[in-house]
Amino acid sequence: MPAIDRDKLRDIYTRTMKVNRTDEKFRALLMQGKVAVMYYCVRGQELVSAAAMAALEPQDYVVCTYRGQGEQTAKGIPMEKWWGECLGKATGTCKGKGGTMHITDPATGIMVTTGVVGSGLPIANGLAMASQNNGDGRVTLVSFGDGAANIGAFHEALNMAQLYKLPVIFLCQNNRYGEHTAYADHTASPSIAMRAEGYGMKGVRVDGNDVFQIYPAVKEAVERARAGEGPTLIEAMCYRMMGHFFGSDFSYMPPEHLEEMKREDPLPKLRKVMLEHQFTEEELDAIVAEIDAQIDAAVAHALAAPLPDVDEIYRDVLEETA
Amino acid sequence: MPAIDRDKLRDIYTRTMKVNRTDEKFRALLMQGKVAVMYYCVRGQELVSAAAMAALEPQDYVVCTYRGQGEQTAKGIPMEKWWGECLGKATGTCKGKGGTMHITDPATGIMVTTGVVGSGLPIANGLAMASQNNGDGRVTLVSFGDGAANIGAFHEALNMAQLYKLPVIFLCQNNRYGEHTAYADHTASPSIAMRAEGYGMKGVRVDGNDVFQIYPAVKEAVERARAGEGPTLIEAMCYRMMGHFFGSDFSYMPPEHLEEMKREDPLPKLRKVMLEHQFTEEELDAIVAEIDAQIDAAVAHALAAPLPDVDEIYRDVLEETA
Amino acid sequence: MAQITMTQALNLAIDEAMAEDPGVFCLGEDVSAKQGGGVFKVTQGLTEKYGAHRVRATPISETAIVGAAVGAALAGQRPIAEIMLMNFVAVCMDQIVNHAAKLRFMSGGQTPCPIVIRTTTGVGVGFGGQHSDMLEAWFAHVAGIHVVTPSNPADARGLLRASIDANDPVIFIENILCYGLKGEDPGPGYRVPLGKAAVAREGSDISLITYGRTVLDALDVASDLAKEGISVEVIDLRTIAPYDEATVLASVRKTGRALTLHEAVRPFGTGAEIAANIQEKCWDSLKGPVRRVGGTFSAVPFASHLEQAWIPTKPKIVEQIKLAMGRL
Amino acid sequence: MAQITMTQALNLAIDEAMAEDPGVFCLGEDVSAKQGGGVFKVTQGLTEKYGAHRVRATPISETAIVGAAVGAALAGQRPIAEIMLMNFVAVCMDQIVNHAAKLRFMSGGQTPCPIVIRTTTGVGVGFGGQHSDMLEAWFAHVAGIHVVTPSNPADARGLLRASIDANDPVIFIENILCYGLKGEDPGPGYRVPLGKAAVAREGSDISLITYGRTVLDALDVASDLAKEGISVEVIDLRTIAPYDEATVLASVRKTGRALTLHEAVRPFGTGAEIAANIQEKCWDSLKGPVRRVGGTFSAVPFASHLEQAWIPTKPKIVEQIKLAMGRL
Ligand SMILES: Cc1ncc(C[n+]2csc(CCOP(=O)(O)OP(=O)(O)O)c2C)c(N)n1
Ligand SMILES: Cc1ncc(C[n+]2csc(CCOP(=O)(O)OP(=O)(O)O)c2C)c(N)n1
Ligand SMILES: [Mg+2]
Ligand SMILES: [Mg+2]
Repeated sequence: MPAIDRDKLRDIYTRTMKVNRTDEKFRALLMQGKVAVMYYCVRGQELVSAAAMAALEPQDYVVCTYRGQGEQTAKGIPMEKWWGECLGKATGTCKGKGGTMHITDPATGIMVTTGVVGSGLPIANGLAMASQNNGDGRVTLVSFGDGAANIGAFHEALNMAQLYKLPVIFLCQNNRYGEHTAYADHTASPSIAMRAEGYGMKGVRVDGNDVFQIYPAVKEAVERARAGEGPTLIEAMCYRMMGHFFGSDFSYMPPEHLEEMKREDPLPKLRKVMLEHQFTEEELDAIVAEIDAQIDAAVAHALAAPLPDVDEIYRDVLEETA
Repeated sequence: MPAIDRDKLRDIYTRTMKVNRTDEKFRALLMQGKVAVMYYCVRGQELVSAAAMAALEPQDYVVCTYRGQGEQTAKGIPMEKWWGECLGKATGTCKGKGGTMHITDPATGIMVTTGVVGSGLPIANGLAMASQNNGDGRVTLVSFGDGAANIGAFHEALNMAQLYKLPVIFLCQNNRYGEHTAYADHTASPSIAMRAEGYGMKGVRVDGNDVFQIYPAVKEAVERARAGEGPTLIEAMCYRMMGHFFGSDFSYMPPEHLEEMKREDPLPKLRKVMLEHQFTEEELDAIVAEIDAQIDAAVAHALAAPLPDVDEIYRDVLEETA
Repeated sequence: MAQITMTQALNLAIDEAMAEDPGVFCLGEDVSAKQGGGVFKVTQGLTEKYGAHRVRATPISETAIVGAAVGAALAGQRPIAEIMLMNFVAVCMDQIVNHAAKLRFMSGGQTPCPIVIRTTTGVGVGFGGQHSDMLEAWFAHVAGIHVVTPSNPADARGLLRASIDANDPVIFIENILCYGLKGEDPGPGYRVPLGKAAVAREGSDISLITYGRTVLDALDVASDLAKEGISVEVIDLRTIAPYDEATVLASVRKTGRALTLHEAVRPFGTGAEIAANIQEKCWDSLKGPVRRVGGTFSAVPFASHLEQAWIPTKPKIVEQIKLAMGRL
Repeated sequence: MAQITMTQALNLAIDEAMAEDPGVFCLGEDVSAKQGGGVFKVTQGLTEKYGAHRVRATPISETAIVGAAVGAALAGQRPIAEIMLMNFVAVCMDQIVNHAAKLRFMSGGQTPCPIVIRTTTGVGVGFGGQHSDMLEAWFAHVAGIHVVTPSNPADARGLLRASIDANDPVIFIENILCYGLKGEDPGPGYRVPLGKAAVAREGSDISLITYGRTVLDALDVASDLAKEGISVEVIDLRTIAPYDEATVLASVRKTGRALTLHEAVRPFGTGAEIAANIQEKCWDSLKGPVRRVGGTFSAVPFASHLEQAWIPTKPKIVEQIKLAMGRL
């Protein structure tokens, strides 16, 4: 078991809980009918996102998907702006024009959030290509799902990344489902990670619910990328503990799967690790309490924030309309 | 060395020479300025196509590319119709509307010839899916290049084929170049065949210039497909002995490569095999002479054939215009 | 007559075609029973009846989905492929445009390609910029393909059935907001021929030419304006391309005025072709220029009030009609 | 002034931009020195000057090519991506339309996407159905993107330079048949602003609005018809979308007649938008309907005489002009 120092553990725990509390809050607001927007829950995948973001530097680039809350909040988008965008407000990262599926915040490195499955991978290559061209030392991480690994863009992007040895990390969050379709019904190979070999690339499969697997895997990939050794494909095994999006039915998930998923829940596991590393219950609770307070303030701010000006539909189309 | 019976050897030799003599004839006509059309030479790849077609039954389906002369003539398209199409005549397989890049002849199983790299693979799956649905026992073979293995369609098609265990064979003719780009400049993995594993598929790399490798490989894949055991990816190593298309410059090919290519020429190798199997020089020459006679007759027929009616531009757009 | 929803109408059309012809089969993401019969439930119940080979849940691989449909059609089957949302056609245009639409022509008529590509889209559900586009104009500009969209359950049943019958590729566009729409069930075997528009409401002052969801807006506007003494004829194209020119031109020759309406962005939209054609062919009947209403020329925004401002709302339609009538 | 070919003009524009801005780089199939600088040689000599990182030969992976361009642009660079032939945009429309064109808007202005996608096409070289299409109408119908095409070497140099400068995505369409075309070299630093049409020839009877290769046909026709006393004004749009409405409308208000012309198939082509807009905005100036000429509505056929019959030939243009003039 590779060691992770206590500061980094605290950092990962904090990011994980930020993701989780944001998710809980969002679901609560939706349940109460206080907001009515598309939201793709990340329950069960918090640690993957948090550990990955903890392995990056602030200036590093991230590309994520509609299910990108984890990367977005863990990378550090200011909460008020994040909530503002999700609620379609003028104070949002994108002035309410992007929305939950399209959060962009270049200040914190969230460069694109795409709603088209797999399309982030080629774009991540481009960000990494720019870094390789201009020598800025940045690394780009792109997150995507198991379902996305079957679309053409995945294939083209991995081959090109390896060919140029781009400083990019392909993080596949294998949550066992692509919308309603289970892994075995969309993919015939036992793993996604093994596809890396077909590109001459390094590929690893790790337990995304085990901080001692996921964090070191991403960390190593970041170091390799930063050292010019090229890309890595990481398949992080995890579970999508809710339906595809909030409110969608998930009766198609078999009971055994739901059981297994509960057993593997990353949150109790991480809490246990923290306690084993001499963090106290009080300390951990205090972290969560502070996050909750921040989230509550951010939500209140976003709820009270003004709507975007109706003329925004004509702005930002081309430069001359900016 | 697996055995191939004498009848099958003769069959393969005949098909190979048909491909080669057609290629020589086409280049001669172009060189003499008797015809002026796009033609993608198959010199160096004759055996791969011929052996593959010899492993199929007449009713089996084939999907090929602009460089599909080998599959087309070896599968058995009547020569008059083939030449008619290439010369843009009303007597062509497609009434001169498809042309050299788009030969279709369902009667002999040549179902699509596509000019868009990689796009034949998903279509081959569909043909195979129809056979699986209606139990007609047919097998579909799709031929494509090394360059095509890097486009998204390749990836999507292989995963889907394996998922459904479709009766399809993916035959990659690795002629070391995609247009002007050498293999190592477009692909970072040591082989295309190894990608099969990432789809849970069987993949093999064979020497496409050795009849004892290429024929048994395709034959086995056909048998597996016909038995319901699913698809196979075959990478047949060969050389594109001319430029990308007739008349195009190939100064980008290094001299060592040109040397190697000459050493590996499939034609003298196959001739040697035939002689070793007690075919006489006379017998073999007679086969070629007969082919030449057929080709000459077909070319004469095509040259003399009428042009398609100008109204053909309005026909076959939709059924009502047929 | 019994009432059915648009979803049921579509399901019935497919069910009926599958029952009659063993060559008809469905494929697409999440379409089979194990996934609940599609995210919009159009293929619900079909796996149970016709088996897994005829209702194939696919990986997220639109190129492979449409490609497989093309191949199966070449082998004589009649695949119905589902592309979950219309924006995703952008990953598989090659199979649709370079292959499905061209294979009949390029083969000199040897390989027709009878596939139906069902897809859905719609503005007003908060899906944002990458999930709401109406891209019918792309396909209308391509020879060899029919572009079809129903505005009510009866047409949905009849048009989908006719699309499955057709011996050429059809892009069949559904509107997310219309799935729940109820209407009369035209019953088994019902077909609405491709290429035939419907006069959804007769009128004498102006021809309002539209299709899909906006037919509902057009009818509302027509009945509102009737109270103000403006008689609007509403043409529901049903087949967007190749469209029913005869019905459109006859209507405009009668009314002398025309307005086109679609949810797709206005510039270079289908309304442009219709307007250009009308002014060319009905020049002497026209009392004024053909006008056009369409979506705002930007990506569809997320915030709900922006999205509402983006769409061609009824007031915008009324404004154009009144302009045409010289009443503004 | 020195004469240059279209190919040289394009090469000079790129060369100059790369010399001035280290963020400009090229990528595409076969574009680098090792492959001879592209199959049409537009990027020849650039690898030697600027190194392999700035002239990247790619695998056959159009989605990855355009995606990489998009990503690099988000990081502040100015990629020039080459898509070998225009039909292949059909495999990467998602990156162009759902991403490049929308990222400025969807990010609320934070991430402009300054990429140039160069591509080529053209009817008349015997490439057949999958290699000859003009698909500019698809892009014109998408908000957030410029569609540009030059008709002569000077414009090629100036428009490409302006496209690389632009802070938004540009689809830059070249015509295979024009690469060898010679013309005056406008010299270093020359720019032709996007969105500005050129009056390629002044006239008073009819406005012939076109772009790209068919500008040459239009000029020929204009000089032929001058002999018959018909004065044709030829407008070269240069930027197809968003186009220079002011120049077009001013011309039509002057001449009172208009004809649109493009090689792309006529139905739902760009000519439809231009015609629809002209009749709406110039209604009172028009002496007759706006007419349109375009390619035949089918895939481009292979046989040479069919291909020649397919294209909008000069006799077809003349016929429409005479119809408009009441001279037929
Ligand atoms: C190209 C494309 N096809 C289909 C969809 C519809 N869709 C949205 S999410 C999704 C499932 C994606 O699964 P996965 O990649 O595993 O990500 P997850 O949702 O599990 O995070 C699908 C099919 C899409 N957005 N883009
Ligand atoms: C999608 C697409 N991109 C680019 C091209 C242009 N092109 C035609 S053939 C070719 C090279 C293909 O190489 P390979 O697959 O190895 O086949 P080969 O020509 O060697 O038989 C390219 C790039 C194309 N036809 N389609
Ligand atoms: Mg998943
Ligand atoms: Mg090759």
